[in-house]
Amino acid sequence: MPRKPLEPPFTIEHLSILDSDANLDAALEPEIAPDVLKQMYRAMLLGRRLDERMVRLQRQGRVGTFAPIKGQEASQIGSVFTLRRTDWMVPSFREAAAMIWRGWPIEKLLAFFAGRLEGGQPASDQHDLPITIPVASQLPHAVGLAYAVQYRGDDAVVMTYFGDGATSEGDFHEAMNFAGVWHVPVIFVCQNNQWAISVPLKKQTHSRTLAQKALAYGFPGVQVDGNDVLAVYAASREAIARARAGDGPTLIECVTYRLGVHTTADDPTRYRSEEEVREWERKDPLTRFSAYLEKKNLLEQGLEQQIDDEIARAVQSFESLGPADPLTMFDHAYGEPPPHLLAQRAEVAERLRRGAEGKPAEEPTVPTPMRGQRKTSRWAN
Amino acid sequence: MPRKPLEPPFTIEHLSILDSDANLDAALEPEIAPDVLKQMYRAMLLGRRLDERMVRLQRQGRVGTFAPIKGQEASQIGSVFTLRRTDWMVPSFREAAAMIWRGWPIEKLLAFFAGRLEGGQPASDQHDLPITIPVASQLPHAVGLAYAVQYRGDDAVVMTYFGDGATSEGDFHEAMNFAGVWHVPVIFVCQNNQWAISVPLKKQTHSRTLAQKALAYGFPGVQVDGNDVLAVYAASREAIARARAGDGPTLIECVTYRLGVHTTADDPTRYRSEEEVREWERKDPLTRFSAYLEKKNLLEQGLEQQIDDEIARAVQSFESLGPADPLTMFDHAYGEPPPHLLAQRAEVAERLRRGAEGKPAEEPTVPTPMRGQRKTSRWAN
Amino acid sequence: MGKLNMVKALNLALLQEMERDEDVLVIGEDVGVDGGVFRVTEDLHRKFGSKRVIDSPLAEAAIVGTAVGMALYGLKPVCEIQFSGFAFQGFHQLENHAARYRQRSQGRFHCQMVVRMPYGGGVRALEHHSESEEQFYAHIPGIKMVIPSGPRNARALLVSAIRDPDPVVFFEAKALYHAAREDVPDEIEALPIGRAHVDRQGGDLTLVAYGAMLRVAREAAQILHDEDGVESEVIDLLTISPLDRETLAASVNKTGRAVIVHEALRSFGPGAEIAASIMEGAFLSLEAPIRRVAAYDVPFVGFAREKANVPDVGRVVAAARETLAF
Amino acid sequence: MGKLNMVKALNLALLQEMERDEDVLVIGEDVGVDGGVFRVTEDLHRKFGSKRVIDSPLAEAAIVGTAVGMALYGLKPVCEIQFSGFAFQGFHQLENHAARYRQRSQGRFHCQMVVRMPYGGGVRALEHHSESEEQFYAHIPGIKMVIPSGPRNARALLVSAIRDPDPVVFFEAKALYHAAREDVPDEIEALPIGRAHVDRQGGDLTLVAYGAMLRVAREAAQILHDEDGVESEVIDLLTISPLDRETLAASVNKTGRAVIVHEALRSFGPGAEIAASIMEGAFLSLEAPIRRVAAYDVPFVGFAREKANVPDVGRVVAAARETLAF
Ligand SMILES: Cc1ncc(C[n+]2csc(CCOP(=O)(O)OP(=O)(O)O)c2C)c(N)n1
Ligand SMILES: Cc1ncc(C[n+]2csc(CCOP(=O)(O)OP(=O)(O)O)c2C)c(N)n1
Ligand SMILES: [Mg+2]
Ligand SMILES: [Mg+2]
Repeated sequence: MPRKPLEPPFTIEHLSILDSDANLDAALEPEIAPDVLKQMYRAMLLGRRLDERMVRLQRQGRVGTFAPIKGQEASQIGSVFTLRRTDWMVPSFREAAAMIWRGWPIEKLLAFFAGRLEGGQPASDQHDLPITIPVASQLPHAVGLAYAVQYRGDDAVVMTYFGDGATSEGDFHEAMNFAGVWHVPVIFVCQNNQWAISVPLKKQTHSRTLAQKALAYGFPGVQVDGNDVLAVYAASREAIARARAGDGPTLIECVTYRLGVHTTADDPTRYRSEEEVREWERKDPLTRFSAYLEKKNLLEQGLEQQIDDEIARAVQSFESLGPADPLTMFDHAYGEPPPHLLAQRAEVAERLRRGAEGKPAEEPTVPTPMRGQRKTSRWAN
Repeated sequence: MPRKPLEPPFTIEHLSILDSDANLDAALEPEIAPDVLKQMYRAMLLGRRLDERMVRLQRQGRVGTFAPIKGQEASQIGSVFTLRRTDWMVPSFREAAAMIWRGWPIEKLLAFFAGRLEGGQPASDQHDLPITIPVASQLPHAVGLAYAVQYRGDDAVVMTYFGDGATSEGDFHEAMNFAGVWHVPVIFVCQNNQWAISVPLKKQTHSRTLAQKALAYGFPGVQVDGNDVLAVYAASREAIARARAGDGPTLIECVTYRLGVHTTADDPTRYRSEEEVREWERKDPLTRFSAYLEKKNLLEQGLEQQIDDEIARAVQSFESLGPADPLTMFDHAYGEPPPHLLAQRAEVAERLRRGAEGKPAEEPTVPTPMRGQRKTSRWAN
Repeated sequence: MGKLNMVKALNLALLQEMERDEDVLVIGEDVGVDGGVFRVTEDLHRKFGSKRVIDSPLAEAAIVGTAVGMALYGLKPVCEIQFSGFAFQGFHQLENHAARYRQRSQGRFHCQMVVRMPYGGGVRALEHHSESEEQFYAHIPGIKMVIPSGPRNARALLVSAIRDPDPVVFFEAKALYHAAREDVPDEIEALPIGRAHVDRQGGDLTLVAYGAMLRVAREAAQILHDEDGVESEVIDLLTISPLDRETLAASVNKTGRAVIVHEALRSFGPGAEIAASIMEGAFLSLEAPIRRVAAYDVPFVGFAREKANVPDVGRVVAAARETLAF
Repeated sequence: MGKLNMVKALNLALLQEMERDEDVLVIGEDVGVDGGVFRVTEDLHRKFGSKRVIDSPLAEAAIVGTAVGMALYGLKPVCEIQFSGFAFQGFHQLENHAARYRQRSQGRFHCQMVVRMPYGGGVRALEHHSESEEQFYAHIPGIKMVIPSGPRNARALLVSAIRDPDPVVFFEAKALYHAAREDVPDEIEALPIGRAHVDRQGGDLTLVAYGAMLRVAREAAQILHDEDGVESEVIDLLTISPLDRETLAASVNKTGRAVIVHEALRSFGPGAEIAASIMEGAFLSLEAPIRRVAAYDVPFVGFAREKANVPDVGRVVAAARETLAF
């Protein structure tokens, strides 16, 4: 009857396998086929290279705001590689590398960031949701999908992505709680990149780790070195095995870092130090993984060029898309367009036909900056 | 670098001092002045007696839906007694006993449950928010108040109440998280009465305790026997001391039980067993506390009658309120009524003046049941 | 089935659709063992079990949000929000997602789901239990907003809502749950969404109403007939959005005058769109300004003052007479 | 102060009000060190510190909800919601509480607070970053809904909003942030909330607009003047709710014709109330149906199609000509 600590105590584990100096903890090394290791590296490098290209395209006004992934390649690729095609992937907005691995053509991503609805359409056989912009709001969808999987008795799991900032939203909490109660096959992958735009983790939550938030929902949470693709892979594989076995959800916190801007509209020099960035650059997930592959003799020659060519082809094919047809904006609002929408569509069609006075002007090619008026911007004053 | 449990581990304590058989853990017994003990018992008994009266009034159509507190008297009184008048109290909708102790006249509560706006007005010197109906939505207000207290450098703490069901809402999560980050003087008192209407705790969350949810926010959580007024008092006093000292928030989970209906519109026989209720009746907070007081020779004679008289006087004064003036519904919508509202007010005034055709009919005295159509109801079919 | 009240009629719709289609499931607070606080889901839990009739944790955003996920997978969830006053907690899931997935994914996904909620006054309820929030849903494209006015059309519209490929917000007037019984046929009946019903024909005045206000409009029409010899056409909207503008315009092109009745607040309320669209469709026929009889623009009045706030027959008759006398 | 763009003008209002009144504080995502993603709160953090300029965790409901608590205590929080598209996450705190505490407590408490948010299109932004949701706030009594149209009135209205004893939802058109500079006086200036501004006088036609659409209406008026010899009266609403019905009616009683322009979706949008209220106030003067030029009723079009969706000068001129020709 006295004041007594509840037993067993609550624990959270931290997992690290390949450290920033590429030292391997061989006891924990996951078994991954050499081919898969090579594919993983390729996918990470593709993420990195595409990032750089995207930022340039945005600066040139050829796409709009883009959220780079630089630094987070291991978190994304280590986790997404443990999924089967028939599993479900529910992204936020910063998973370009993972999405490409899941089968999104690069030109579709380009179209998406160029403000084209076409960019949000998954292929009919793809088990992927499109990008979600409202932070954390996709998490209940992942849980609902997992419920449906279980309801139908299908053999699939759901993996969903979000950031450290997302853990503050009510949607995160409600989704985690439903997942716990329903005991559904969903894996919550938190890419804790230390920042939510300008807000550092310590202003985001007073919790020691993000992984421990799982304790509130009664299912396992684990913290991994998110720049260590082997650790992410190992933790994800374990979580997926648990989910597939009917043993419920897992929260994986990948401790990583956003090396680049929040989005192309952001200026991180306003809120974080160069030293911090440089410190994390030393923990680059690509460097240590390439060292690991080097030792295994799995590094391909000319890979970078090959990838750049692939990206270039995608950019070309994206740029050869004709102008967006305004009339298609009325498609897919409803299953069947209601009469008032048909009338509105007719109005636009008539306007387009008449040309002249009613004609919608061409889009400006230089984007109005959304935020972070860089000092060089013509908007600065 | 291996997979390592984070240190120190996370612990949650359980506190119990006076058990259901009125056995006292003397080592933990809090020091409470005899007068205060008597007041506490009186407040608990008042809660119990008012409850019964309210339910009768509702059945007679003299008030509307009411949420009884029977069984939860210790959770409310043990905690609210640790507040000063200058501290803030933020209720949900099931804190009649605590609200009365805070200075709400019984007739105001009656007015509130009779659908009269007058019932929601705290006295001008009262540091109490009115009843909040949307579950968990008051929790951010409590945190904001605590922030304001700290901002102004005032000497006060904030205590807020909510149920087990409330912990599932996004508002709970966001409020707890803000409280943790801001480190403000707020005490979250969760009356875990095992049920959210018909939903039992195990369908509400997969977490072992509710107290452990505090781990997600990096501040202390403690579980107490919520039917043990001494334990609730001790835990609350400790939490308040911490808050006053600038050491931040606490979550207190009071493990208790709603012995009565959810509200007067509810029929609990549909969802829970008589045995369960009887088991909890054996843990009645009043029984054990009166035994404790008995031993201390602090039980007053005729207390029940005294309380019943007080309630009867309040009922009388409530019933002598004139009919509600419809025109006052336009007051307090805005600081200054805008023109369109003045026009609407004038329309109603004219209607009332003209009487006849436009006159609003009298309210029916037999309420339309909101839910739980009892078999005896004239609505049953 | 014989004569059913609206609760039973809605229950029947759920039961029969769940029998027909395994993908239909029910989720909400207390919808399972308790059968819903208004008993609309009564017995479904016993019949279909807790996987198909889900007593969810207390969280509206996740009720709607997980239902979105289920719908993306191909299930057809019917959510119950316990009272419409608490739906704002999950409003972002409707606006950000349920309404948008079809367009966002260019048809690859869509959300075939229903969000049912009791709305409106008349049951002596506390704050957030008496309001009428249909306007908020009507302004969200991609979503349909339906409000039946009696047991039979409630059942038929709920069937259509469940089968509709788009998300449907389905409001049920608490005041109607036990107000009347109607003959409800055994065989499943469906009513098209998006179509208003001419409940009474007349050439002098158009009364537009829906939900619990239909009976107010009906009674007003009868009084106007009996006392003034005026023939009112009563239009029961049934679907708020997409609005049946054609039926509205056709009626007012005939009558030249219109009074709109709703429990929602007046300013920026549904009556505004109804009036504007009548004006667009029947401008030259209009003989008097269109009047709106609605709740006043105050947050909450308490049930002790509710009667003075919610439109009643007297107010509708008075507005009609002023319109006729214009 | 000389010529300022809207960002700087808003920043000035915040700065000066915070200097005047210690109870004014700022809370939101990235409003502190970063100065807000649009830089409206630039430098405030440096000047007033992190207790008064709060970089909150990422949670809109708690931003609004804790601000409600602060306001109940007597502080005057100014919340920033990063984009209006994310305000629905906190919508229940506005509707359930900010709007209601005064009435619920019968005057004992009230919420003197402002919720600022960037809204509208024109900045090549992704989903939820281009929408215009003013209708949702206009329908909530107890709340005021303000949308300035330029640097000077933005500053003056923000000052009034901060001083207003009621909660004010304050929309800032992203397209206007850097669009123009205006002379903004050094001394604090306040404009009354609830009052529309007649931006251009004319007797032939009333053009009603606000926010970023004001300049569209202005240009349309100029073209109508130049090409058609038509004198348009341009009304800049400034406050959406409470709506300045008198100014609207007075104008249309003079002109007999009106065209309403807004970026919000057309159906059940703000134009409906504006039209209905004009009809109520100027029925006998109306010579043509009131037209609404608005965004179409689709969830989201993407910025590649945005120009075809958001009203432009051509559409307004065309609507005006049809109205004039009616
Ligand atoms: C509900 C919501 N609020 C605000 C935003 C604006 N916003 C976009 S990203 C972002 C920060 C997200 O931080 P985090 O979750 O850590 O993800 P990261 O960007 O670091 O990948 C914010 C505030 C949004 N998209 N959605
Ligand atoms: C946001 C919201 N959703 C639903 C309801 C309806 N409702 C009222 S009380 C209640 C259950 C509350 O359970 P709990 O938090 O455990 O408190 P208790 O009633 O047991 O005191 C529900 C669902 C509400 N008031 N608010
Ligand atoms: Mg982050
Ligand atoms: Mg409970």
